[in-house]
Amino acid sequence: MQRYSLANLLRHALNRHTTWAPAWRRPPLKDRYQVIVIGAGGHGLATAYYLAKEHGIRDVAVLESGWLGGGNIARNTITIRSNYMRDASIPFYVKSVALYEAMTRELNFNTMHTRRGMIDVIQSWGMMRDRRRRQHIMDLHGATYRQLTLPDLRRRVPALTGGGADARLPILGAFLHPEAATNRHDAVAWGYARAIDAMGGEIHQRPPVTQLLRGADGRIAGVETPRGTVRAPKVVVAVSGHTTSLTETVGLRLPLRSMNLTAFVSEPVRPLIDVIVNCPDAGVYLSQSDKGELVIGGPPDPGQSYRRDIKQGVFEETVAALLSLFPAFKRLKLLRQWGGHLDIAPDASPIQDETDVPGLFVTAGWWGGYKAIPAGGLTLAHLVATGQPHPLMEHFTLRRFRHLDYQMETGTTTAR
Amino acid sequence: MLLIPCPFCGPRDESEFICGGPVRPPRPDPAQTSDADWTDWLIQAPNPVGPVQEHWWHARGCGVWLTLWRDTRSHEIVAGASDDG
Amino acid sequence: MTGKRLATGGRIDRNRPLRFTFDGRGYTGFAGDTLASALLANGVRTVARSFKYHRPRGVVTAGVEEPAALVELLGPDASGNRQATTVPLTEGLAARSVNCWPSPRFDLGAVVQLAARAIPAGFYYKTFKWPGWALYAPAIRRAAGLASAPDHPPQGVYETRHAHCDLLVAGAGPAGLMAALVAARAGLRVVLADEGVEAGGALLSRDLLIDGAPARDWVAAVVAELAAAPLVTHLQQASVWGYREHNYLMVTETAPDRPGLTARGWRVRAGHVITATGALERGIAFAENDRPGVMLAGSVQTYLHRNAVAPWRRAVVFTNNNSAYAAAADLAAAGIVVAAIIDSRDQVPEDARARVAGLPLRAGHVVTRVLGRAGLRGVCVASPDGAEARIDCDLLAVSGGWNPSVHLWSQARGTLRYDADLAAFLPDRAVENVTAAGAAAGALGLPDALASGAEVGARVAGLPAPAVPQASDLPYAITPLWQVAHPRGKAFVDLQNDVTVADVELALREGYADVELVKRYTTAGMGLDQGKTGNVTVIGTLAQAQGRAPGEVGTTTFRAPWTPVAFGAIAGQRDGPLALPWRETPVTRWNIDRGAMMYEAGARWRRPGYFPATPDEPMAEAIARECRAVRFGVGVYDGSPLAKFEIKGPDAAAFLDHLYTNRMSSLKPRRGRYGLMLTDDGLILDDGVCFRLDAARWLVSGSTGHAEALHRHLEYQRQTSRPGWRVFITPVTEQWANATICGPQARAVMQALGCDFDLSAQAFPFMQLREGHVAGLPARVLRVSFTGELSYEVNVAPRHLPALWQQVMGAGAPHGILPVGSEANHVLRVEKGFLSLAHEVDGTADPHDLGLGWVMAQAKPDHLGQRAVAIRRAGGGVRRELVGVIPEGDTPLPEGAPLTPGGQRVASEGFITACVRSVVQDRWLGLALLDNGHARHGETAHVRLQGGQVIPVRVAAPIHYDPEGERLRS
Amino acid sequence: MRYDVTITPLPTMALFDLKGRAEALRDWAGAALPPFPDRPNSACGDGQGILMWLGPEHWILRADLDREQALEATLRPAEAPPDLSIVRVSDTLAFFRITGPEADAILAIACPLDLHPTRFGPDGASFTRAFGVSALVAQYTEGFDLAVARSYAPMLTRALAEAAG
Ligand SMILES: Cc1cc2nc3c(=O)[nH]c(=O)nc-3n(C[C@H](O)[C@H](O)[C@H](O)COP(=O)(O)OP(=O)(O)OC[C@H]3O[C@@H](n4cnc5c(N)ncnc54)[C@H](O)[C@@H]3O)c2cc1C
Ligand SMILES: NC(=O)c1ccc[n+]([C@@H]2O[C@H](COP(=O)([O-])OP(=O)(O)OC[C@H]3O[C@@H](n4cnc5c(N)ncnc54)[C@H](O)[C@@H]3O)[C@@H](O)[C@H]2O)c1
Ligand SMILES: Cc1cc2nc3c(=O)[nH]c(=O)nc-3n(C[C@H](O)[C@H](O)[C@H](O)COP(=O)(O)O)c2cc1C
Ligand SMILES: [Zn+2]
Repeated sequence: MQRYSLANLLRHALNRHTTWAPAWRRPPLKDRYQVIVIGAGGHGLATAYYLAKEHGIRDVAVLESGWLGGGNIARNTITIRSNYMRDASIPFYVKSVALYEAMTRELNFNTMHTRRGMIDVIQSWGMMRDRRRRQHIMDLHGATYRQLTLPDLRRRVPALTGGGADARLPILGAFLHPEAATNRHDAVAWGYARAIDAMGGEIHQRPPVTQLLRGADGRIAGVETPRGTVRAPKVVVAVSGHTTSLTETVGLRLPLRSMNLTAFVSEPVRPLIDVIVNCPDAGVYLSQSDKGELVIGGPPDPGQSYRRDIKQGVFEETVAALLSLFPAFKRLKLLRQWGGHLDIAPDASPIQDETDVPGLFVTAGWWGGYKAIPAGGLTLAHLVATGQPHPLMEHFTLRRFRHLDYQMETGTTTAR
Repeated sequence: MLLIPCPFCGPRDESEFICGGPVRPPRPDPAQTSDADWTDWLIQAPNPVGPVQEHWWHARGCGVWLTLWRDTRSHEIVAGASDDG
Repeated sequence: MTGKRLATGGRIDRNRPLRFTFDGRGYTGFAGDTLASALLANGVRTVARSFKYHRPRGVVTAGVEEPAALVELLGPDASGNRQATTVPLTEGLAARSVNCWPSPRFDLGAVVQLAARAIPAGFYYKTFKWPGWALYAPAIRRAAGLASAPDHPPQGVYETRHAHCDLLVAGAGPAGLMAALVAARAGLRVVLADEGVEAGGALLSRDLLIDGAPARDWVAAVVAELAAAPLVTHLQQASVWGYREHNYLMVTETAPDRPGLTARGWRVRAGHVITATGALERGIAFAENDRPGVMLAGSVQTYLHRNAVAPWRRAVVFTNNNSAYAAAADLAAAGIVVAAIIDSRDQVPEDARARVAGLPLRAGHVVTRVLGRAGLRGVCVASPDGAEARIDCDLLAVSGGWNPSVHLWSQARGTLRYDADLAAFLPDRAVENVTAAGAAAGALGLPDALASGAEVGARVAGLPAPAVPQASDLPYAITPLWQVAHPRGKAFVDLQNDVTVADVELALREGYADVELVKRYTTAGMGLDQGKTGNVTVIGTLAQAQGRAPGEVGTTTFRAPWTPVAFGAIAGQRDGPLALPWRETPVTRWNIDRGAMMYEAGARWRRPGYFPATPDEPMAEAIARECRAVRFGVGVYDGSPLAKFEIKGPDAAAFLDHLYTNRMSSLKPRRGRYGLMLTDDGLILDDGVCFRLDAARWLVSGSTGHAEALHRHLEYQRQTSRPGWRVFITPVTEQWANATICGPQARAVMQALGCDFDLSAQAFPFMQLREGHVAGLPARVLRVSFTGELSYEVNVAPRHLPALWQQVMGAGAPHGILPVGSEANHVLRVEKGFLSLAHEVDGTADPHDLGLGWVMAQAKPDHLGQRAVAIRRAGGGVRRELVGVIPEGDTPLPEGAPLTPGGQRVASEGFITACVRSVVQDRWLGLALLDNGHARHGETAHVRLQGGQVIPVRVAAPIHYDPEGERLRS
Repeated sequence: MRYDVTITPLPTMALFDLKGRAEALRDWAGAALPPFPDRPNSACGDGQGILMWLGPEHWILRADLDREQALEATLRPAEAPPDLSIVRVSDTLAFFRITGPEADAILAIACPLDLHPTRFGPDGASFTRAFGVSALVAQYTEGFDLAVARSYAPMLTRALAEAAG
């Protein structure tokens, strides 16, 4: 692997950058691997990465129907945080945040991780209760969350001029989660891909997996693609919204629904907000990218959807919420909007398990799962390699549904 | 913004409706159903890449709960509405 | 200014000079100018600095596709990142360049250019890693963003409105006008929207004839006819920016003709849509092609014809297609020396040659390089054999061909095909009800555009295509040329994001081989202009490098908005207090006048939290006062928002038994029962009381915040799961407002009010209902209690509530009656261990956990949620159960605080759901959900706070007061 | 004012919510009801009152408030047979009358209904959504009547005023 560094950059500059090697190879697709990972999104790539790194399993192919990292990892609002509510979830996200912080060095690829912190702006007493609950329980698991005074809030986010005492929903308080971060989503995909390639794994773009194959013994046998059959004793499904459509090809039904979640960016403007601002009562959250545009998100579309497009009703609600708190943004301009299809379980928590089809693994239900990518890959690789759920993920197997043992994370369905 | 055919009102703007999610198979008789089948019925909603039959409530209209078939790839309404659930 | 304006012509009003400032200097232009045309007319060449390299940039185009001339408007209606080409000039306009300091001509940021070679696409992925990104990020962020964000709202207001039509035509060029005209004559309801200041589209930029007269005469006649048609809405300065499903389109009008209105957003539901959005010219990538003075040829025509601006002396035209020949001819006609027409094609069509007879034409030549920095001084031209020559000029008019504007078409998921003849992507198959017409469909010449508009308009109207006016135009022909290789200098494909051909090639070399990856690795097409002039050049460059056809490379995804739209025009009138709806009860005003602290309390109601006796009475004292009034005297609260439904029908009893966990069919008339409703997966949906009014009528009440969810649930069950049952549901929340009189003195107050029914405990016991008169007003009185005290919920018509309220306050005065807010109610219910869904139900608890196992009528046949609760319990998992907690040491327990084994820093075993200062026990009392809590009464458990503080609590039954319920039955 | 309209809050009206089969209602109420409208989302009046057909088996009877007692006495909600539902809902809706040459502009701001005369006749009446909440729109001679739940009346007053400018 060609190392990336300032010195190398300058060296290549002398050659007008004509001497850079490809970040990953484009090897021919073999007909057999030790493990097939379907989906070159964050979770699929992270799984392949940790299979090689932690378990020495390098004969891995990641098969991606579109372009590398073009799924939700290309379209999420990059909020990385661990301010969850339940004992089962928090340690997992704490781990994930820590892995993200180490990622740039680990991958020798700058993911531009910035611990900018997240502020939750509270406008109802119910939400205040919810956040106070997080404050204490997060502490048990090593995550921090602390209340800000209103003057502190206004000082940290000067653009937040709405929500005063006479506002429709006055701001009652705010909480700061300092570990929260943003980074460059594409860099995460590319950095993993390059590292996987360097360790011997393969990434294949644009062969969609059309079908899973089951052997006579009932075990998974491989996958079908337009480029032919590819066999493997272990197959990982990491395709977010498309999980059920793939698993149903071997008659496996999963408790998941696919929804379209959307985001939009404003025109790029000079630095204005240096923290992620989340307004769960209003129903909007935003942060400013290094390039200057505000990255803004809201709730999902009503109903299931595979259309990566924004619905006007949802969009207008989000904009009205945004302007109620940032009235000066009326003149700010919308630059682009898009969507992504996520899958969600009845309890809105993830599913990571070996399925009833032996050798077939799923990682799914990642509603706010960008933040979960490194830990999700770590735990799934563990499961695939050892056959045992990783301790951080043991509450999130499919078994919980047998007794409707929901792992309910309330308050996490609007702002991710 | 869908244009939803209401059997009572005719085509109406989606903003008058509330989505009720996919239509599931009829509720089984609990006395005749195993626990496993019951939980499957409860948690496994149809999730097709293509037409899904779903419920919509004309909450800001005539109050009908209607069903229609909507293609989840395009939002196209591929089969008409009925109010018979 | 002399010499830079043509003496005649143009759509400017020479009698209306307008003064404006740019970067602090004063200039003059004319009505009809854009900021860009006025700057050109004043000889201003450098308008902005580029995003990454801080290179000087000038005006490149004349419209929404402008990649370079970005400015910030100042003053009361300031806005940033505006294209100078789309800002109509107004008197007093003040603007400044973006991204430079101290000025665009001398910009300190330009030192980056020295390092330009070290910062190719993606350089930051490779660097700034040590010791950590955090060290560099602040400095890099400071360089971001071009203009500043507006720091105050505009003076005017915004509006959004709905429109419905048979046909929406996007674009009022010849094709769109023709289509709208034909449809209007056929009697269709038509909306015609065009983003330009005036209709005419490309006709405004050219000197073509229609029916032998100047084309603008035809435009004027069509506009007049459309204005007179009653079913036509014609909007100018109206951008059609979003194409949503089911032919729902978003249009923003930026200059609506109403006082005080800043912009108007239209939501148009159209039976059919015609995208007559024209075509946009693209550039060619060659070295230093971003220098001020390099412009697109068609835009040069716009400045000549629309603005009568001609600040140039010597022009070179560089093209690969016919359209620039018209530009060359127009330049010459305006008296500008056309030093050369450089055509990359070896064979130039005869009709094109004829158009420029007498002008020097060099076929098979290319421009390799631009000379001059802030101002163009000349170009280097290479002949087919590679010999380079220099030609002096102050304008290079470039045409790399035309891209039909397929954005709206693509937003509507219509497919595209690459047309090799036109070297462009064209609309292929439609998905929505949409047709492309004119240049947007590839009909690039005027006669074709007119014919196509007429044909499509007629088709929508169901008529044969009518005859179209006579016109002629130079036919379009192109041989694509995407880039000219040159060893030195930067050849830009995206001027806004400073992306060069070398960047695209680097991306390919490093494996970012997909057009989508190229976009993201280089950021090409991600600027304000979304690559309108450059994206297809990137595709062509990629195709060439990969030896593929552009059609195989494909486009990136076209997304809304077509051009940036102000957020204000999207939210419209939803502003200030109207951001969200709000609701008032008949005594909301009274509460506010009484000094209540009001807050949002679910379902958009604003309710009193508590009533401070004086403005500075502490909250805790006010609450305690109100609580004592209820416990020891009497209080009254406004329970109007409580959800209420009348349910009737032959099957109502069975229906209710299906919905509630307990049996309601066994109730006798005028009696009620507390009940829980579950969802079918066994979680708690709502709680409330259910009364039977008479044999077939019931009154169901639910919690305020769940009113709509409950209504939805009731109707859903009625209509979908039990459609055969005859049940009628009528919401009556708003028909019955109430004053709930509670406390030991409640009966005395009721007596003083005067009731026409017996109030004694025997005659009117707990959980019964009476209809009659209270204080002379028709009323429905319920003996329910959410406070644990004797309580009468007096329901009257809202129009009567203010009167009733006054009388209650009067009748209660001798007993010291107080109005009671939600906070006191909370204290009182915690003392009693009454459930509050918002506190005790967090998505896992079932009725047994909450000590409400008795509402699970086991003998009852199947009701919603019954089976799920059984399945969940059969799992044998540890249950979190509701308990009372009494803090040892009498300290408050933060609501939400976890309980952990021994107070250690380990996973929790429960949490505090509520904690209040009890007025009856004069100490802190709480409720908690605790693992196996029901079996742990009497034990000590531990609350652990952030920071490590541990508070031991005694676990008790979740009822701290009057466990037998004698008081509420009294 | 941006728009040439007049907005007038109307006094409380007598309103009865009627559910059940039309024949059964007619049998029960007799002459107390105006003729039943023959199309969904339309209204029929008889000088005494107006009957609006607003949903399947769902009508609202609207009359002047001074007829409330008399109507209640004839309709006898408490005694109606089980397969009919009659509920007095007079206080439930607050009405606003919007008239003037640009009344349709205000309605277009308020609600998504297509109120063009070819789509919404002179007897049109329908529930829809206005300014985000459920609302009843009825055609009136020179404009429209718009009604929302009473609790939203202060909000609607303000929204209408701002829309009109
Ligand atoms: C608008 C939006 C905002 C979000 N904001 C946040 C946030 O702020 N914080 C956060 O933590 N999370 C957020 N998320 C969620 C997060 O993006 C996802 O949970 C996470 O990225 C999903 O995991 P993934 O990256 O593996 O999925 P993806 O990136 O979607 O990967 C799945 C891949 O599988 C491929 N695939 C699908 N079918 C097949 C097939 N048959 N064969 C081969 N390949 C296939 C897809 O093309 C795709 O590349 C957001 C999501 C969206 C849409
Ligand atoms: N012969 C050539 O070389 C050549 C090449 C290109 C264009 N043309 C010209 O193209 C013309 C074709 O006419 P036409 O009517 O198809 O195109 P047009 O360019 O004349 O008109 C399109 C109009 O649509 C507007 N528009 C585009 N997108 C819009 C949106 N989203 N919302 C609102 N408005 C939008 C544009 O501003 C413009 O006014 C001919 O007159 C010809 O002069 C000629
Ligand atoms: C964090 C983030 C920032 C983005 N910033 C920009 C931007 O500055 N300009 C832009 O055009 N698109 C931006 N995008 C959107 C992408 O262009 C694109 O819309 C998104 O990756 C979804 O892909 P698609 O639109 O091709 O389906 C951004 C996306 C994300 C997730
Ligand atoms: Zn309807």
